[in-house]
Amino acid sequence: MDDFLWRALLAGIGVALMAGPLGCFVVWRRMAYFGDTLAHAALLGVAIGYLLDIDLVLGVVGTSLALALLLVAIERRRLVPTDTLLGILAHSGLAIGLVVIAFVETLRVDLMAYLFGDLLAVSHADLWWIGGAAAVALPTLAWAWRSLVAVTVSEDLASVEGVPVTLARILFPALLALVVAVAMKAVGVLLVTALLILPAAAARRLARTPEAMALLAALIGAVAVTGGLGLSLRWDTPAGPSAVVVALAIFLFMIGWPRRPAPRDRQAGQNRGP
Amino acid sequence: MDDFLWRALLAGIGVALMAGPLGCFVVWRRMAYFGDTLAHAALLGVAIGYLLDIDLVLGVVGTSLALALLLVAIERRRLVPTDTLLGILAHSGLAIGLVVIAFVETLRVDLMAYLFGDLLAVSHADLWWIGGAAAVALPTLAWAWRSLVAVTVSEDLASVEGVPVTLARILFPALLALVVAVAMKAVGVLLVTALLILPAAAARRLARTPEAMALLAALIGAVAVTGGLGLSLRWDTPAGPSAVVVALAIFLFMIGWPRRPAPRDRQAGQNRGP
Amino acid sequence: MPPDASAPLVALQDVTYRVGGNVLVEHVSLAVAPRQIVSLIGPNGAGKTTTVRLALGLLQPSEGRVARRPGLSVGYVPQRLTVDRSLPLTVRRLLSLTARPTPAEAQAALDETGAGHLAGREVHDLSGGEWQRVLIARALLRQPALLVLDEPVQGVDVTGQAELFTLIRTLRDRRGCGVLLVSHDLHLVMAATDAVICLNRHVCCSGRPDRVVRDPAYRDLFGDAATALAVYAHHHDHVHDATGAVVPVEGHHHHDHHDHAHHNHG
Amino acid sequence: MPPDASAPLVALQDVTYRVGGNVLVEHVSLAVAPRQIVSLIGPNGAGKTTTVRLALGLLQPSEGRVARRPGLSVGYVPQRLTVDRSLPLTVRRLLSLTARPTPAEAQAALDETGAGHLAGREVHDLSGGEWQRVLIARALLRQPALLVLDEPVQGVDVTGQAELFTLIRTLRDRRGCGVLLVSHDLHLVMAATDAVICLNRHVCCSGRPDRVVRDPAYRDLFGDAATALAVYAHHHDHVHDATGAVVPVEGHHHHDHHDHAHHNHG
Amino acid sequence: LDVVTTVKPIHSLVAAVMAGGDAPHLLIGGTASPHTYALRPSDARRLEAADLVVWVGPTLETPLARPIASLARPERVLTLTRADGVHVLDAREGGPWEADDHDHGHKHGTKGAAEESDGHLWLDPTNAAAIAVAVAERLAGLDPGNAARYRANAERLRTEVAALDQDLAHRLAAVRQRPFLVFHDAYQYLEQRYSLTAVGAIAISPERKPGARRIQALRRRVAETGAACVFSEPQFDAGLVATVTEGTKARTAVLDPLGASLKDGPALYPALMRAITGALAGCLAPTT
Ligand SMILES: Nc1ncnc2c1ncn2[C@@H]1O[C@H](COP(=O)(O)OP(=O)(O)OP(=O)(O)O)[C@@H](O)[C@H]1O
Ligand SMILES: Nc1ncnc2c1ncn2[C@@H]1O[C@H](COP(=O)(O)OP(=O)(O)OP(=O)(O)O)[C@@H](O)[C@H]1O
Ligand SMILES: [Mg+2]
Ligand SMILES: [Mg+2]
Ligand SMILES: [Zn+2]
Repeated sequence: MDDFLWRALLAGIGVALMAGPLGCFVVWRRMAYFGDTLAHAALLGVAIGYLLDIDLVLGVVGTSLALALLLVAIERRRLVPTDTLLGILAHSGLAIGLVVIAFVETLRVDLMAYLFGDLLAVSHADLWWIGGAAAVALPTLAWAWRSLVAVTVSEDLASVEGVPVTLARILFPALLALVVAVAMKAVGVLLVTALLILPAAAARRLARTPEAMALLAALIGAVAVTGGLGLSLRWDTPAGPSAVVVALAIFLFMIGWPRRPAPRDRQAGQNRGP
Repeated sequence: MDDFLWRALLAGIGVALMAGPLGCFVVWRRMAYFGDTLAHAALLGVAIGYLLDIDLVLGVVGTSLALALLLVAIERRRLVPTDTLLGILAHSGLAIGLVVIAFVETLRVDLMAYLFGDLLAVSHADLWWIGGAAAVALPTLAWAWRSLVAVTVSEDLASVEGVPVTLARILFPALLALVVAVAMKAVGVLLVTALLILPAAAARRLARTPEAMALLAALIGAVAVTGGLGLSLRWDTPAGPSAVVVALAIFLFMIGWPRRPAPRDRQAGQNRGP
Repeated sequence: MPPDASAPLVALQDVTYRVGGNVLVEHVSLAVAPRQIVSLIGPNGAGKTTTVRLALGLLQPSEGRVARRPGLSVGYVPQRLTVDRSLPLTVRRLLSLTARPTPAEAQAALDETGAGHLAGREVHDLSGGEWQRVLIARALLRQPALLVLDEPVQGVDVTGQAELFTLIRTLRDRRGCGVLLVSHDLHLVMAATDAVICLNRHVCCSGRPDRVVRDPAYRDLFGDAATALAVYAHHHDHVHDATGAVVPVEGHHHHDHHDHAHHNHG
Repeated sequence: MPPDASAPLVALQDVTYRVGGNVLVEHVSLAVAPRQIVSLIGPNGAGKTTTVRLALGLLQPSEGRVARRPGLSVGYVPQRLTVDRSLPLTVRRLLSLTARPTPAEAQAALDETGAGHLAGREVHDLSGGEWQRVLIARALLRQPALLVLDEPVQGVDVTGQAELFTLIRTLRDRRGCGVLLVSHDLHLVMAATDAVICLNRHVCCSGRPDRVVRDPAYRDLFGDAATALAVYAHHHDHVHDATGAVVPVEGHHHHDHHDHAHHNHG
Repeated sequence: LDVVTTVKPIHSLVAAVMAGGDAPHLLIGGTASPHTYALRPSDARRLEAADLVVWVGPTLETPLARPIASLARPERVLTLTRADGVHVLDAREGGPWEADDHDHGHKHGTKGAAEESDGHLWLDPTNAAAIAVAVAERLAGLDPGNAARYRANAERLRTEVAALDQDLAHRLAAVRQRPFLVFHDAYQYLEQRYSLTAVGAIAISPERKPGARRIQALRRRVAETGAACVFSEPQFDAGLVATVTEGTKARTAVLDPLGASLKDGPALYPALMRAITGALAGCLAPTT
């Protein structure tokens, strides 16, 4: 097998393993469009990076983190749902970016160049980046997992029971921004955002605990990437989109899956009336 | 004032008036990304239209409606939140479109050409289209308004009380698809999706009833378009993005607005203990 | 009233409901006639809410038949209801969600459930009991032929509970509507009800309250509480009369008993 | 137990809470000591939930001071809680959300609240009363120094209510935790409580239950219900003793009673 | 005279024709993409007020197709794909160009089968000369007072371009037989004019990307043909190019068909052509 296929497989599976657990929170917390928001608003990051004369990638990462914080701050008010907020941030970021660019005649932007990778074009450097992101994100996630789940179930309960709620609220979008930014550049925004939501949504049907859903999602993501590459090799379809189509097929299959019976009540036989 | 400015103003305000009330439902029902989903998935529509050898615009509209129905069907299951579903439809539609296109050697696509309008490039034909969409959408919306609100508050209650729930569930995304498709081509996808969510989110803070929120949103949208065009004229910034920036400013102002006291209890004085 | 005024408003015939291999209720039959108050009682998880939702057509039975009168107007207070915060909604607007009451009618309904001062409030700010009172007012306002109340007084304060039960009886008398009620308050149920159905996945026993109270199946189901109630029921009539408490018009011999209920269970 | 074992676990001093120009509670002072059961009673909208949330630090007082013991472990049952359907969650996993009980401990806590058969269920499928029992089990499981229960037995069936109140008293005795309880059931409150606080935006009266019952402010607030209860309270002790029902005094003779619950629920 | 042009190479040619009078206005400087291209009032006003709008056609400047259609008066628009003397090639299909149609979606793409032409027509100098003539004739009609100057300028440009053509042919003669790949099929005018040996393109676009099998095939083709060079373009990520060439002897270089990095003006066109030729010749030259 060619070397670039190995790299594609490694990168895809690496991203899928991170996206599985993160994607569960994305689904639970209504942040399905976080990836797209980052991609849209990154234009603002590019513009700011240019104006401040700093590295453009730094500009993008900085903007992403700033957006994550802004999101957390406004979400508190609870009047505006998270998906609306993400939409607002995405479109405002893009609009401000466009306005700023209109003033900077000399700035030439092709966002695609900064943002979109391709699964088949993964370089060794990309692999290192993904590995690095995984080395940061996965242990952090494991460490904060229980707190994050507790906060997702109920902020009030979590706060009363001593979970550092604010930390958890900020930690998650920050981690997500990191992973999405790195993976987007390596494997493309379409594949990353799809790997965040599709495997998690597919896993929901079979899972009975948050942990099961996270593991299942990671697994489904890895299968989708492998299957997508296979399709791409066999039929010469674009690799990223093929992986998304495989993930979709798994999702549709799962959603059609019959509901499995809940375990019988332990005392069901004896405690029913006449 | 130049003729194109008049057209821009008319088109922008027309879209804002439809987007205000529709946008409220978009916010309430977690469909902030419906517009983007349509734009993304439209690629699939183009591909399908080409394969079936029908008019491409028909293909896009057909796909949008099909997506709306699919959304309604899967949403029923309640396991997957609406924003995740929209994300899935958007990315899957795009991915399938990309895969299909890979098979159709002769198909050349420039989505942008099909989808993106520009506020300053609105033609007389566009104005007619917007007027036509308004003539369909606004009366339908007024007619179905109470049912739509009732279904949004509680499907169970609405269904028990004789509201045609399924009709309402299908009607709304269909209307939305119509308006977004028409407006997108005239004034651009960025402006339409922003006009759907920003004014509604801004109006939430002041409104105390759904109707007030809808009217306020329409008003805020119209103000944003007018203000945006003004800014654009004054500073020679792109018009659509400028309108979005004005809408954002209004949103931020409203979110910072202090909460107004609830009306005092009528019998507060008399029915409290000693 | 339609011509077949005595035919049941809603009837379940031998209904079974299964989901994912679990049987939630089986072989349940019940009917609610106009002017009749039917109570569903049973332990937690017995399938009361499931039965109510089957009767309303919110769930489709796996077996058996549910018949509702064509064009039946229903007022429903679900066991749980939350309204999303992103939707602004005052109490007044909530009342006219599907009905179109005049402001005076709306205010009157709120006053009846002790929520008159809440008309201008946003529903998101209501306390648990306030919310429940508003939901009941909303159900009454539709002038329904059938009232379906799933634990309507949960979280309502002690005086409120008694008043609301009285109100339900009054409405039945005044408007002739049928009522399907789920409640855990055996006192109130026994006192205010025409028919009782004890549910525990299937129907254990049913009939007039005074008969049900003496049914062994009922005693099996409610154990000491049932016994206590039976004893208690005939034991304390005098106390009520003595304190001259507030009670309804109809109920002849139930009268004082009913009364009682108010004070004791809150 | 820390050295200052008798110092209050949580104390509100002259606390006022305002939001958007409305005063929800004013000048409220209260304290919960270890081994003490403090009940908050009052009509709907009196500010009970607000007070509880202030005590827990979920709301910040506009005026006054809230002091909690440093490192205080709290078990909380909120008045309302819903878990989003997109999050899969079994009862067992819910119990170990922030605590880390062994499976045996978790099962024991569920058994105690009559929810032993629910351990493997998904929380989204639970009935109203089942959910409430699970939440109480969850709060107990953390072995908290302070239990905060906001209408914990709402929707719980009639035998379950009595058992759960008994359980709360037993826990207090066994583990020495303090309890802050909101309830509308004046019987149970008066019988099972060390201190009662009547709230109606401000504190109307407070003290030992037998004193409060005779306070004119209390009678103003609860009207007939209060009067009936006062009469009833000393009138019917024998009935209860005879049937072994409700309103316990200590922990011992309720044993069999407890047992029952299992058979009835599930 | 108020003349508006779209992309830089066309602007350069029009500026040369108008030399000595008003300068034409350039709408799309640099490389804007439709995501980031939004009309400003000044642009709209210019289009509305223009005496002449010169553009290649919807096949190339897609984001401008609607504004030009709705704002500019149709009789004042010069669409170069339909201009006299300009020869237009169909976009390639089949053979080595299999599945790599010419659409990166950003700057071009066509609507129907009838218009599937390749928009990079200025890359053939004879087309540049034809454009000069077509523009001069239009301008002469619109502004008869200066007709002589326009025609003279066009004539001068023709001879300059002819010389440039000779020069380029000479420089490229040495590398005619050297096979190469391009990033996307933008260079067939150049190839045909100078008989170059392009062996394929890596189509890359958000709308259409190559599959794994095609990448494998391209890699094999690079190896088999001994392709000397793979060319990418400045606005695209070069990742796929690296994937295709890694482990082979092929080099990579950047071709800039729009002159994105060059200064606007009459001098841009020859500079652009020389830069492209230079890059080609340099990269394709046998290593010693
Ligand atoms: N979708 C479901 N899948 C499996 N079991 C379910 C589902 N929905 C409900 N149940 C179970 O069915 C039983 C009946 O539920 P129901 O809500 O009807 O009880 P209920 O009698 O109303 O109880 P409560 O008094 O607590 O409100 C409960 O044990 C509940 O856990
Ligand atoms: N954010 C808010 N803005 C305005 N009023 C509010 C807000 N939150 C609560 N209220 C009002 O404050 C009062 C106290 O509410 P709280 O929930 O504390 O009552 P409660 O004593 O717990 O009542 P219940 O017995 O019904 O649960 C209620 O009248 C409620 O409507
Ligand atoms: Mg129930
Ligand atoms: Mg409360
Ligand atoms: Zn090109």
